[in-house]
Amino acid sequence: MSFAMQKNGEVVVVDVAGQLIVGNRQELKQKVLDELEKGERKFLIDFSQTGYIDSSGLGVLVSLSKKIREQGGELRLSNLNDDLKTLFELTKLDTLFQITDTRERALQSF
Amino acid sequence: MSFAMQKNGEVVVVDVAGQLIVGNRQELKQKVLDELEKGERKFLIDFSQTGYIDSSGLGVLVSLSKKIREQGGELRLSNLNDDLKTLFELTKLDTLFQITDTRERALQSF
Amino acid sequence: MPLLDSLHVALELEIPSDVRYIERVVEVVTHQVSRLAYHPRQVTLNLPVALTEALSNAILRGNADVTQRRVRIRCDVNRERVILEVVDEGSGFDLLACMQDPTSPENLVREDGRGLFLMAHLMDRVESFTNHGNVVRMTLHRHD
Amino acid sequence: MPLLDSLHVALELEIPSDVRYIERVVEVVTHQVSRLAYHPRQVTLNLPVALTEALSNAILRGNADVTQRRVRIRCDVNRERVILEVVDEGSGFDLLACMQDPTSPENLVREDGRGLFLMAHLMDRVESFTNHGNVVRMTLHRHD
Ligand SMILES: Nc1ncnc2c1ncn2[C@@H]1O[C@H](COP(=O)(O)OP(=O)(O)O)[C@@H](O)[C@H]1O
Ligand SMILES: Nc1ncnc2c1ncn2[C@@H]1O[C@H](COP(=O)(O)OP(=O)(O)O)[C@@H](O)[C@H]1O
Repeated sequence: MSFAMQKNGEVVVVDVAGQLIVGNRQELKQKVLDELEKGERKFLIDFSQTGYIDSSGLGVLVSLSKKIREQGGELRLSNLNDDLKTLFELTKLDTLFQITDTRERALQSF
Repeated sequence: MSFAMQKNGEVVVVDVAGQLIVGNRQELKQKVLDELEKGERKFLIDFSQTGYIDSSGLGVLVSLSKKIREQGGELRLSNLNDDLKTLFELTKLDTLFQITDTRERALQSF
Repeated sequence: MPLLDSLHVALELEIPSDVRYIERVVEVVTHQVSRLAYHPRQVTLNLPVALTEALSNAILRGNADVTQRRVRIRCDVNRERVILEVVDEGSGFDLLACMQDPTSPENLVREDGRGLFLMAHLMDRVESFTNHGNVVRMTLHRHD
Repeated sequence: MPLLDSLHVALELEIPSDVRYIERVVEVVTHQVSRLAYHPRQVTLNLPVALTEALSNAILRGNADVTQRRVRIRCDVNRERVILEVVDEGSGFDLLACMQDPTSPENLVREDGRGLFLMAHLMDRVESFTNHGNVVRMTLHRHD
């Protein structure tokens, strides 16, 4: 698992490769918070390379979205596969996040 | 598993792909005996694509070698991997068969 | 396929209380289940997520994140169903009392409290009892 | 690797007396063993050949090739050793009395009689006894 970050225009794009679970969620949280601290405000987390996400992975996304919003920023998610969509629907988190099918569309939507 | 046959000069070459075991040894036996019946006398069985061989597979080789010799013919074996070599050594069948490392050398040796 | 229909695999393993083991345990278990031709989604969603939840609760709650305490995992699988058991050294807990509804408006924005809910929704059955430790048992029926 | 060191897998399956099942049973069993990092040669030579012998004897000798009679297979494997049991519906046989030396000059050219010999040489231990059927039990210790 790894969290690769890159800047696309004004948007910080994070690729979650592998699982996002209790063992590594803290790493994702810290990386994003560091960018927020540096002044970044637009974030896209892309799940095209993601395996499964557990409740603490979901929890980190909730917490990040709150913190980013508190700083006047925005968090969007893209490329959820069917398994991940099910997970967001089960937990109703699909109502909390701005979820976009493709990365391109997400980038344009900011 | 399959037994592909082809003619190389005067030699009938049989490729044993997969396992040579109780469930399919009869097929190999019949194919070779059919060729012997038709007048073929030089046979090379090549094991480069073979997995494992059980005692009844070994038994078929012994039986074929006897039948071919009775007709004044010759049977050679080639391309035994380390596992198969061990099997022939354990059973001392390496002393009964003419075993050659490569197919080319086996073909030249007839 | 009569051969797979008769197949029964029971697996046991044990890890220290360290969340970094979770992924490998999940891989070992889901691999077994996938060999019995369960639905791909059961192998990539239901089982890994539910098992991850049970393992992280066992490690962080039951064993209070004390590395030396062990977590035992049992998986019993045939073509009908898979039964997973996760055993920690804690004194147990009341599953129903601890389960919350993370989809209620007040809980939706909380960071925690979704573990038991996901286990209950992704598996056909979840039980908790004590038997030489605190056992969480989850059952999932195979579909193609 | 502590995770694999604690892993214990027990597998059971059952087939009709038909030699065409042998290869698939061997695949199911050796796959399990290979996941526990046994030596490649144990996975590609010792186990498949010994198991094939035990299965074909169970089918052809013990069950006299009567399809309806069942052969049960048990595999119990951890990082130390694998124990294979093949159970047929026959009345059993005397392993030592039936074992011949196929390497003797008079036996070398025989077509049969190498099965038990191979089992004995490829496994660390072979036993035969009756317990709800005729059981052949073979043990192999892991090496890297
Ligand atoms: N194995 C366990 N041992 C003790 N308590 C547990 C265990 N699993 C769950 N619990 C209790 O159930 C509560 C709810 O668990 P869960 O739904 O996974 O949410 P979270 O772990 O995020 O709080 C936990 O906070 C804990 O009090
Ligand atoms: N499962 C079994 N049930 C009854 N008899 C058996 C069984 N396995 C082996 N035997 C006896 O042992 C003998 C020797 O077996 P083996 O060494 O495999 O050679 P082969 O099967 O080629 O004769 C068999 O011929 C049979 O009489």
